Amino acid sequence: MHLAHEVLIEAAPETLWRLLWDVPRMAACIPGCGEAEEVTRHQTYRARMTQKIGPISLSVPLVVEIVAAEPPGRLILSAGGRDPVVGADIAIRVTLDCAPDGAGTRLHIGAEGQVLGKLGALGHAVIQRKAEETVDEFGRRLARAARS
Amino acid sequence: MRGGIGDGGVTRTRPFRVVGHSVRRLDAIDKVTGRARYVTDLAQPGMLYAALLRSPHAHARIRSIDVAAARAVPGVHAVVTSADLTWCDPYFGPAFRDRPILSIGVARYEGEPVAAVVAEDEGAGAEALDRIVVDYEPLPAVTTLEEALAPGATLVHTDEPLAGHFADLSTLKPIRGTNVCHQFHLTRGRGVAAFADADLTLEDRYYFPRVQHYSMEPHAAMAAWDEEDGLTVWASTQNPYSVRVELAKMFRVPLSRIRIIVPLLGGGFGGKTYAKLEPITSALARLVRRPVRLAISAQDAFRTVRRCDARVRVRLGLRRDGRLLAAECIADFDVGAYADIGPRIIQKGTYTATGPYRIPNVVLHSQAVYTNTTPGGAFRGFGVPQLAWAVESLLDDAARRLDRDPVDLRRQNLLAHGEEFEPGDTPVDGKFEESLNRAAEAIHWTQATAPDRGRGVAMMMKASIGPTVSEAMVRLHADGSATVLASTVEMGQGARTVLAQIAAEVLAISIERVSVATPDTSITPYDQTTSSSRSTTLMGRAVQEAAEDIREQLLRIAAKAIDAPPAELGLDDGHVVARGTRLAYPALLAERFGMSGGELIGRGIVAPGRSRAPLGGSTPFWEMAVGAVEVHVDEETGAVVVDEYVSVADVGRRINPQQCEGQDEGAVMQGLGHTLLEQMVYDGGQLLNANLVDYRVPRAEDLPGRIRCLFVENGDGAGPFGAKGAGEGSLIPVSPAIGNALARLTGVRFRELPLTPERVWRALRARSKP
Amino acid sequence: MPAIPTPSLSSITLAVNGHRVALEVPTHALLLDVLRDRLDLKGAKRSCDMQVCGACTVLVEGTPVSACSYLAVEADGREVLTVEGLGTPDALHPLQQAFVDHGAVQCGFCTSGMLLSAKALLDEQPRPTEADVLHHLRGNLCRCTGYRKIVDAILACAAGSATAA
Amino acid sequence: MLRPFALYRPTTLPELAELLRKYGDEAALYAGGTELLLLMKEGLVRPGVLVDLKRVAGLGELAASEGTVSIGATVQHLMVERSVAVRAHCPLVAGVARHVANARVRAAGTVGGNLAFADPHSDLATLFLVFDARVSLWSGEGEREVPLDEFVRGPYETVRRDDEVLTAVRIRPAPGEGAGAYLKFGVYERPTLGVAVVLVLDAERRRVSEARLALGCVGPRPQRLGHLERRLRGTPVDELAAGRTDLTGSGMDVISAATDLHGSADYKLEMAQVFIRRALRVAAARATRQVIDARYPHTVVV
Repeated sequence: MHLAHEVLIEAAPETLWRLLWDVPRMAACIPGCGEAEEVTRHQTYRARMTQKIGPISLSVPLVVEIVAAEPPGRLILSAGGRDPVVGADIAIRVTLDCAPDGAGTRLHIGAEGQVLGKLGALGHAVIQRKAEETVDEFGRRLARAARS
Repeated sequence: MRGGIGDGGVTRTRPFRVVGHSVRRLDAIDKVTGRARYVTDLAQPGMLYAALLRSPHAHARIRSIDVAAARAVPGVHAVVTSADLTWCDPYFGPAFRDRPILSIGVARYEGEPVAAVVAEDEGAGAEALDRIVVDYEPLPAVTTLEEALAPGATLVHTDEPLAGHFADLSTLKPIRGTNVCHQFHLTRGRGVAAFADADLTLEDRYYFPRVQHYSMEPHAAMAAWDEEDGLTVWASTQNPYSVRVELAKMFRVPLSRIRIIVPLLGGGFGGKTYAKLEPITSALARLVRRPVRLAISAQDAFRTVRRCDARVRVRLGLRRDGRLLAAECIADFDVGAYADIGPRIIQKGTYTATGPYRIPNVVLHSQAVYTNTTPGGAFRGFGVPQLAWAVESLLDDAARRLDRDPVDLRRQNLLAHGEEFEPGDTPVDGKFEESLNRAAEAIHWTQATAPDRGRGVAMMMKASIGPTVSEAMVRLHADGSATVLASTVEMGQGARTVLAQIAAEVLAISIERVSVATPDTSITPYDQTTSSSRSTTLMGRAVQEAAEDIREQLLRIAAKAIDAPPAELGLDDGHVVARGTRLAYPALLAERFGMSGGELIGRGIVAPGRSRAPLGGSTPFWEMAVGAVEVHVDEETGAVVVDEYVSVADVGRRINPQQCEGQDEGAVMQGLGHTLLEQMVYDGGQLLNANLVDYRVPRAEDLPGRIRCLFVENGDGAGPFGAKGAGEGSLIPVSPAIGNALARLTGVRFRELPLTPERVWRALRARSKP
Repeated sequence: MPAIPTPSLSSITLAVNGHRVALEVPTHALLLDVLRDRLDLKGAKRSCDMQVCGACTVLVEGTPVSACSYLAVEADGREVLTVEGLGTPDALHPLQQAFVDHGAVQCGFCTSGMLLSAKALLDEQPRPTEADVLHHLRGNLCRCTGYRKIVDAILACAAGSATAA
Repeated sequence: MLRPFALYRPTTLPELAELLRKYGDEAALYAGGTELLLLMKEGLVRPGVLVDLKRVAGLGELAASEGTVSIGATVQHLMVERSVAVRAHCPLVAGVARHVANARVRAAGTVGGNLAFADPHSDLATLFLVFDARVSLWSGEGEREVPLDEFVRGPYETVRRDDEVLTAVRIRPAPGEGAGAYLKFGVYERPTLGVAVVLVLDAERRRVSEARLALGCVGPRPQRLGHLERRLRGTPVDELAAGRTDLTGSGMDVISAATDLHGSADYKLEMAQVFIRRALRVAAARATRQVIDARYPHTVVV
């Protein structure tokens, strides 16, 4: 599963970077993401991803790792976890690229992920759509948060 | 129906009484009344239920497995990982012993069993499965032939595999440092050099998809150990004796202590050849010291075995006059994560790649390639459908290029009856030309089609298995009834009925007086396998010999009783007859034993042995079939409609005509499945459609407008009464016949299956663009 | 992980193949498992487990249902017909006889469901066309026969019963 | 195999509301079970409580009269197929009911369950759009009626709140002179696309005075094709019956098709056009009482 999304943020790259680099705050912009906390300073985080796909509720304890941080241009994170009830194994790698665009920043969100297990097999197309919606909303929320 | 019967000096021509008639299947009444029993209908006292935890990853290292919480679930007797299987040899596999009972350190495909649970009921088992925590480290996966064969590709197996137990695979050739686990090579004549003399050379590439057997009955096994370390397994297997060898090796138990019992199978199609669930079920039963049954879901059958997908490059060289001069086939078969019988598939499939044609110069090269997908195994046709799709398609292109009629071009190049296909192997034992002519006539080949219709034809030739062994016994009881003891598995094909017909014919008794024992390795004698369309020919001959053995005994007893030379005696309706005397079998048996109660035992062994044929043994017979089809296309959607299908199979003689028809009608429909509908779809290493909502097998609505299965019967088969094998052959021409019909209708040559509406639509659209 | 749920039990009374049976079953029990494991009626089979293949078809009050996806408690107080109740070896139902005569049986795993689906069709529509039969069999898969002989058996039986009536 | 749950069988709406209030998230509404039990067997959904709707008074009612057909939530597809009233007042609905999944699913599955589950491959959700369907949602707080078009938000998603129950769907059959068609296409168990069409002709029966079209399975949810409907107004019916309706510029680009097992997005969009033309052809022929051969492969024509 590959996702790509671009959003214009009304904030300078440095300002946006400060938001991104405050990972729990950034995570709060991801729909369904909660309980984000830092485990190792700027390296490892924990969070819980809750999503509802129709009648199926997914609740995944995620371990998030910083793969690369190149302020203020690029942040790469990986996240993985498993919902033992639904039997879903999730692995995502998110690349956030910031480039100045006028007074603001053009943020490119690239995500590559897999939802393995029964859920993945039953609802591939639906999951893809759900993920797209989530990334879109993430972009919108980030834009709002960066403005405030 | 007339035929020659008998030897031993008594050769007469008289009508067959049982053979050649569509007698009712022995199991028909049981099957229509719900009394038929399959593995999942069986239980043992104290039996527990097993369930498997499968890897969600296509390729992953297993760092750890935490089973504590699972073990704590009430009703759970055992939670097992490979760490609990150190007391046995945990590897199995017919070609390479490369498949572990449960993943050892690494999982190689999505769906590989990683842990197992044994519980009082399925509910407790499911709860326990949820509570097993596996720490996986995902590894890069190769899930296509292209990925697996790329330089520097991730290796599915890094260790040297252990050899399996087949003599014909003693020359296994894994290429170290690659994903190639076996190669097959054969050159005939001058090889590729001959292409220089060709007036026309064509070359193309073709792809055959991963497809699933979808036997209605998913795999199942039940195992129980006794106090003397004897093992009994009730298994949905097509070859109990291969399973027995595997289990004996793994659990270090003498063959005599292992008993494999095979009730009815709910379909097999090759998917139930060789060990599948028997090793894990047996291991679990040993660990919990209770009988254990494992029945997997249909979804998990997709994660147990499938047909090998393949990419095939073919080159044909022809003379201007249409004579085939040279052929080269280079085929890569994807055998998935474990070799199963893949190495033999690539040999057998490629061996007859050039079809039923006389081609003096041939180069064949194929390889079996590991990928991180469901293991590829035997499936009706055994590698031949993949090659026939390619060669028969290209042959039609050759006809077009030479401006020749495709039927005519084929006819010109056909091997004749008795002609050698390959030095050292069995000469052609049927009449291809008669089959082709029948098919062409039935489809009205020489008459014009409606403008929106297209016709196509394709042929195939397939070797059966050799060297090979079938042994049988027939017991004639004190009342003159008989029991056939044979390990041929009844999986729907009707083999038990055919064997009973053969015994009844030889013994001159009614089929109602013949019983056929359930395959049981402690009772029914050795048989190599129920596959390769071999049972009628090989087990049929063994049963025939065993029955003839009894006949000879009866004649000797009678000869002594009435003081007549055996040569003057014969059998008729449960009596030995001679010189106007009729001696009923019970009376003869009482005479022989001096009391009522003894029985005669007849023995039959068919073992053609090794030969100088390239595959180590000559084929016992050639399976031969032709398909002819008329199609039309909905050009706007790409949907292909099969208006008429004619299948012609040369079967020597039909022992049971109705069953032969049933086999071939089923084969054609199964062929339509992979031709038009079926494909297992992977995304990365994830199988996306392992269920019947998303994987489409043919339905009744998919029946061709008209379907006819015809037979060529010249009584020239190697089996009993001139019969020979059928059932696989008619599936094989389906794809190329339809591809050829489409090419003639639309001008587009299709190279990749299945011909889904979208694929056809896309190709037609590309054609219509300038 | 959530706690292991405790099963609740329900008392049900079924009229299975004409016999009244009272039993206590887990509320979550599927009709297929109750028939097979509690009543030893093994004719209905589990295959796709998704209401596509029809191997588990039984008739409840004459209507075909997928016993693999049907709660046993739903059949409480109702008539259930399985293949075992359709006919006996000595007195086959005309459909069973037609399947035998036409060679419409191979491995047999789909047969019970096919027969009951066919019965439901003929009860509703005694003289179906071939198109009707093909439409009705959409929910019953067979991997062995290629369907031709099954369709022929049903059509022959339909004609037969019409003649008899 | 299912995991254990408790089963409640309320007989009145207030009882039902009380159960939903009491069990909240833990409860799942259950009627035919054709979708729910499948997910439960997979372990993807594990409700502790099933609340059976089938005995709730009023939910199983099926009423049809001139101008409106009301189908209670627990009415099975089979009852719709066989209903004399539905056949008389909205034969297209009865016809489509006959082609939902297979005979067993039709016997157990309910109209309410089909709509509430919002499977993106639902026939009814597409068909009902052309009849301006409205669904009734009831909760302890009261009842509201929502147009079906707004009810389905996306795959498996609706605007129904957890405390609400879909009690009925009401549709408005086309006026007496209308003719309709529903075509579904696909090789899989579920349709790859469904097209519903209703045409109303002018007094001379020459031109289209009103066209209603809905497309399902292709986009994330079934959609009315308003732009195309407007464009078709005034079109000579013979043009539609010829099956060569020009659909360029008809606003099809609003549909966001996804590539999945059923096919690529571009193929689905192309097929949408093919089947809209075909559905128009069938409906136009019916409107003008012409007999045509409307058999297409892998296609159900109702």
